[in-house]
Amino acid sequence: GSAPTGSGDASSDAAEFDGTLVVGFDQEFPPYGYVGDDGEFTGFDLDLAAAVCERKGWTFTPEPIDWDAKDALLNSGQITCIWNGFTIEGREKDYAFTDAYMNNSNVVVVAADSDIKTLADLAGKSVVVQTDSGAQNVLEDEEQQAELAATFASLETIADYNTAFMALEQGTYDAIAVDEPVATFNVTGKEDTFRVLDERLNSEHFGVGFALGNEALRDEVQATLQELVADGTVEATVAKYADQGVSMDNWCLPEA
Amino acid sequence: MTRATMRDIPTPDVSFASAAGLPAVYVKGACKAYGSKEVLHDVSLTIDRGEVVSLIGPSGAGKSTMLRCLTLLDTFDSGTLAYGALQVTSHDERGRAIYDKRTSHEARMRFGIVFQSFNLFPHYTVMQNVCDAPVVVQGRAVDEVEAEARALLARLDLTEHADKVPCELSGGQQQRVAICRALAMRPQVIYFDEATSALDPKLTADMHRLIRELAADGMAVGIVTHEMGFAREASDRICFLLDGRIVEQGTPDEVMVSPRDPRVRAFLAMTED
Amino acid sequence: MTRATMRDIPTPDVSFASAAGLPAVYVKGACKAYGSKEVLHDVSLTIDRGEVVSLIGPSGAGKSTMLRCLTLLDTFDSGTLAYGALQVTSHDERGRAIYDKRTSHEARMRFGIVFQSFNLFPHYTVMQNVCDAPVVVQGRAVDEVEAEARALLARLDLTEHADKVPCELSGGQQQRVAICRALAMRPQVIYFDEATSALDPKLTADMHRLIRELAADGMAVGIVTHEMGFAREASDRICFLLDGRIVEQGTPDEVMVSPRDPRVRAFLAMTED
Amino acid sequence: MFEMLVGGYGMSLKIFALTLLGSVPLGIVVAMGRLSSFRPLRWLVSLYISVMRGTPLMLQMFAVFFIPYYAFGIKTGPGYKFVAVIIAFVVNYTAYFAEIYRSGIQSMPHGQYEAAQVLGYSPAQAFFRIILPQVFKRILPAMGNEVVTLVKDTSLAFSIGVAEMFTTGRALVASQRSMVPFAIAAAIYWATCLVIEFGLRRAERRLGYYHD
Amino acid sequence: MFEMLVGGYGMSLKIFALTLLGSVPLGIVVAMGRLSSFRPLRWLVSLYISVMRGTPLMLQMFAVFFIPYYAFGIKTGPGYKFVAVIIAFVVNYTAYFAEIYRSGIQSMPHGQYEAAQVLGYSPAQAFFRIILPQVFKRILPAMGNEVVTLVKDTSLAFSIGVAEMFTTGRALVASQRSMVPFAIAAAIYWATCLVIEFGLRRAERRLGYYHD
Ligand SMILES: Nc1ncnc2c1ncn2[C@@H]1O[C@H](COP(=O)(O)OP(=O)(O)OP(=O)(O)O)[C@@H](O)[C@H]1O
Ligand SMILES: Nc1ncnc2c1ncn2[C@@H]1O[C@H](COP(=O)(O)OP(=O)(O)OP(=O)(O)O)[C@@H](O)[C@H]1O
Ligand SMILES: [Mg+2]
Ligand SMILES: [Mg+2]
Repeated sequence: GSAPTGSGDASSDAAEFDGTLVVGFDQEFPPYGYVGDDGEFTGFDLDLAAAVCERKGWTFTPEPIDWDAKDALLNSGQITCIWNGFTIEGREKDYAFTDAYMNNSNVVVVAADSDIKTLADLAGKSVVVQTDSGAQNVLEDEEQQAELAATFASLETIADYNTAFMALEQGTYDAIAVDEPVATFNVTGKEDTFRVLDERLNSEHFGVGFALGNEALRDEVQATLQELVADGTVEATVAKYADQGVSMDNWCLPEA
Repeated sequence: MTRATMRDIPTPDVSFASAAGLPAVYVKGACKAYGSKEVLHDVSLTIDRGEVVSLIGPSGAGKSTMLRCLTLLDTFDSGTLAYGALQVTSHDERGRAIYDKRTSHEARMRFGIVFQSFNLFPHYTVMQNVCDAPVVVQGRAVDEVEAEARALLARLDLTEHADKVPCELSGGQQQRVAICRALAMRPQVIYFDEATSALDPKLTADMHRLIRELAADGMAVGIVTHEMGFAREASDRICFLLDGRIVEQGTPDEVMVSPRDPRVRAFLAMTED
Repeated sequence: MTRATMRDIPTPDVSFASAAGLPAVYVKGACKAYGSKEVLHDVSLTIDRGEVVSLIGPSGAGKSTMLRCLTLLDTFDSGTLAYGALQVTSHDERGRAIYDKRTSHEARMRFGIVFQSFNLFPHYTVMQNVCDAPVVVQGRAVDEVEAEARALLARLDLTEHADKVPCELSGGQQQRVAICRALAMRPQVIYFDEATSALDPKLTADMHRLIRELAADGMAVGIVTHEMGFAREASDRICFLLDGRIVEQGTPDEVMVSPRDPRVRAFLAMTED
Repeated sequence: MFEMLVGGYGMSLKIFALTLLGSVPLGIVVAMGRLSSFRPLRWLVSLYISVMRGTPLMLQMFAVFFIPYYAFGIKTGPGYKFVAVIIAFVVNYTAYFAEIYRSGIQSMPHGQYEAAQVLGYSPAQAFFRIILPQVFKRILPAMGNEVVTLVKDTSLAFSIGVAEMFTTGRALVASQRSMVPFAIAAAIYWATCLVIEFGLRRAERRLGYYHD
Repeated sequence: MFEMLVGGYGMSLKIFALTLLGSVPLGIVVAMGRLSSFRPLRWLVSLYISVMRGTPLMLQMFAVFFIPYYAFGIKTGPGYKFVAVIIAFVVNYTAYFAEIYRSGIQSMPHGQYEAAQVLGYSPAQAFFRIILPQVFKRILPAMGNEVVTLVKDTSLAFSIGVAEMFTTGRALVASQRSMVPFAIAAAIYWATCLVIEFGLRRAERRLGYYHD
């Protein structure tokens, strides 16, 4: 192999693409990537990735990763891309992203019996986000909701959403700021425990992230994805995950 | 000095006897086995106040085991043990000896022992080895205990070693510290396992004098030794233990000069060899 | 049996001397201090093949320290040590003793020691304690070593204990196992620290006979003991150590009956006490 | 970046210190229970040690954190997080320390117990004056293992949302897309451990005045 | 769900077994280096132990996994993940075991070394025949601590993408929105530890034939 002298030189990696698309994803992130009841990796994004591979004749390898190691893995070529409800905003300069394929928004979840009705009601309350999540970025970004976050009693972080929702229920926190699909996934069936505020924190977009310098492969994937829109594969996949909060309304990648 | 043969010692009756007439140590019919090996077999023994009794006999006869049981480090399987009016053992219906905690602790306040391997506390200085138990266990005043300890150390020629730890001492020095440690508890009975094994003749002579003085003060002394000369000089009475039985008992002269048991005679003949 | 006074012993010349005429153990001008305390001061000593030398003296005189240095468990600060033709120490320009590994190991094959505290290996049976080193260190055949060990154990009356571990043995039994362990190495020199401290008169007599036999076979024997009687009976020569110096040396009768040094006389007077 | 890590470090240290404060002495009590001659107690303590060592600290923390509410319906306020961390850590580390004490206690020569017993020391007195001081000398290196592990285990507190240094480091790694914050975190951990090692080594040296 | 966990358990066990196999004997070597009379060696080994214990195993794993590429440009294949896990685990655990051995070795009475030395055992022979067997008896409970910690530390392997039981458990918790998979994972861990404890207890009993 050749030594990388910097990310700019990584274009050589693209030349080495050997027909195996290794998709890095966080397996604790339903509905985009998670472990299905049959024990197989499943999820909306993984299904899309599999469909792309099928169309291109590539081998599809889903690779669950520790989120802490994602950059090191991507840059060293251990994974080809990150495809996992991966928010573009704020990361534009760090990855070679496809065009956005999905609109997303961050929402606030509170206990069903909470007196919090609007974002303004969050003043003086404790709010929790997952570390390095889109919601955290939004609340810490001066150009987005940092002003709102300043009114909170505290903005805390936690390792995983399951714990966050359990802790919300027992009163440790007053609210969780979270991706809409994740909120839907966790609130579905527990509507008498949790409630999603109508007001949203922001709107953002998901894309597939490649290592900088790997633009050629990115373009190929994007083009294929657009073909999948055209032939209806995307719509079918959306339908499959409809009850988990995925909707065609949010799809934003046009046909070629 | 009172001396008594086994036959005419009454079982101490704790309920109303005054302690005055009772032997300091009283053992009757003691048995002890390790697994199937019977180490002590129906051993009876008394030591009166002011009396020095030596236990002699061949290696493996059970002398150390006897001392371990007397000092409650081990238990007799059956038999009676009493310190003065304090009856240490009771018995279940099958005649097995039962020990209870409270009584055992009381008994421990009455005796001390100098171990064959000394067993000094290695992390304590000589002074701490001697003073700790009297202060902590008996709750005596530190000043008083230290003064007494200093006197004891001086007596056994250890003054200059008071602040050393045991690993800096020679064998004889360690043994003497162990003696001081036992005496600092002011016991009524003191036992020695191999009393003078690490002591030179001068110190042995000192020990002899010391034991005599202790006895004169009314202490009962029990000695296990292989040095026949020492046993003979120092004791009022000698018990000869053989294969877990006391086969001969009497004054040093009776046992050493004219033993009745032929095995004792054979054993002692070796000494002159 | 050869006996030599300090004056006329030549420094062994390793380069071309045959080992035949040299003493088995040769020490000259040995000094040793612990911190500022000088424990051995200019000590010279030889033990010839077939000779039994006892080192006696008061507690703390430095006897055990001397044995520790002789057995290379500790080092002399200065002075010369040689085993036969094997010169163990060399010296730096300031006269301090230097030991090297190879020579030390060779020397260790020539001597054995019975420790005052025995130091048996607790996880080995008696048999293993005795046989392990000859097999592992000397590379001798297991069968041969075991046969020899059995004979030694029988000799010291330990046959029935061959498969016990040390914590199941009495003090005297342990000491005898330690003796067997040392002898199984077939050393040219054997040292005893408190040779008979845990042995009864019969065993002491046995020991005496054993030591005599070993000497007759040409072994050199060095003994530290407090039992003057034993020293007198068993030794060819006695060295009296006092405050780290050999103050008197000669046949047992010379040292014990008519010592020249008044301090020795005073010390020995105690024995008869 | 460095200041942010040092900020989280305060919490790491707090968890570390409180855990040690609780578990080092409690471990002694538990070790004594483990060695008790009273069978049911010994059995119970064995079970406790087994469960504590046998299941992940993270899950024990979850249990302490969630059980009051999910099992008993008690609403625990936001302050309970930290309390839960400390409880779980102390209860967990006590088990580990107890086993180390036990290894030390069982390696003491019999003669020491016998001497203490004959001198009339109560079992507790003998233990605290004669045995324990000697045990400490013997177990210091093994204790070092647990103490140093604890330094790093503080990062587990984040599972229930108590953010400490490593969490901060993790967030920085994500936002900076570089492993450097991890390296700094590791350096801070190491520095902490060096201080601990220094202390342990001094203690070892101070206890070196005797041997047996 | 249970089968999925058991599936991951195979990997956990593999990591566990290979780590023990490497670090238990290597720990002896390192402990001997730590106690060597040759200063530079002692110093080097101390440094090694300090770094290994002082920094998180997770980061050590990152280092082993990524350094071949980032420092030397060597493209490591997919098989390297597992190798990196094992290397990091062995190197890390060796340090812990070494310190436990040291605590045992230093607690041996001087007389044992002296007896062995006089009998002419080489330091290595004395160590392996006389000291080590006795040390093992003394350190078993403390060894138990590390072995049992290792069982659970296997879950760290996921940091570089080696999925084992706990990772599976975590994924299941997320997808099923329930703590039950964690409880099952904990039970499996505990069962493993019970087996280990049983083994250790038998070993302790077998070594109980003597005391000193
Ligand atoms: N724990 C034990 N298990 C089995 N046998 C034992 C145990 N302790 C002692 N023995 C045996 O009991 C017998 C008596 O031992 P004891 O130590 O009382 O002898 P002793 O008279 O003190 O001998 P010595 O003069 O050699 O010290 C010995 O044969 C010994 O082997
Ligand atoms: N490690 C040490 N540190 C300091 N002093 C020591 C050390 N070892 C021994 N000594 C001192 O050296 C002196 C000689 O000790 P040694 O053990 O050689 O005496 P010994 O002649 O064998 O006496 P004993 O007959 O009592 O066994 C003693 O005064 C002792 O206190
Ligand atoms: Mg005995
Ligand atoms: Mg001595």
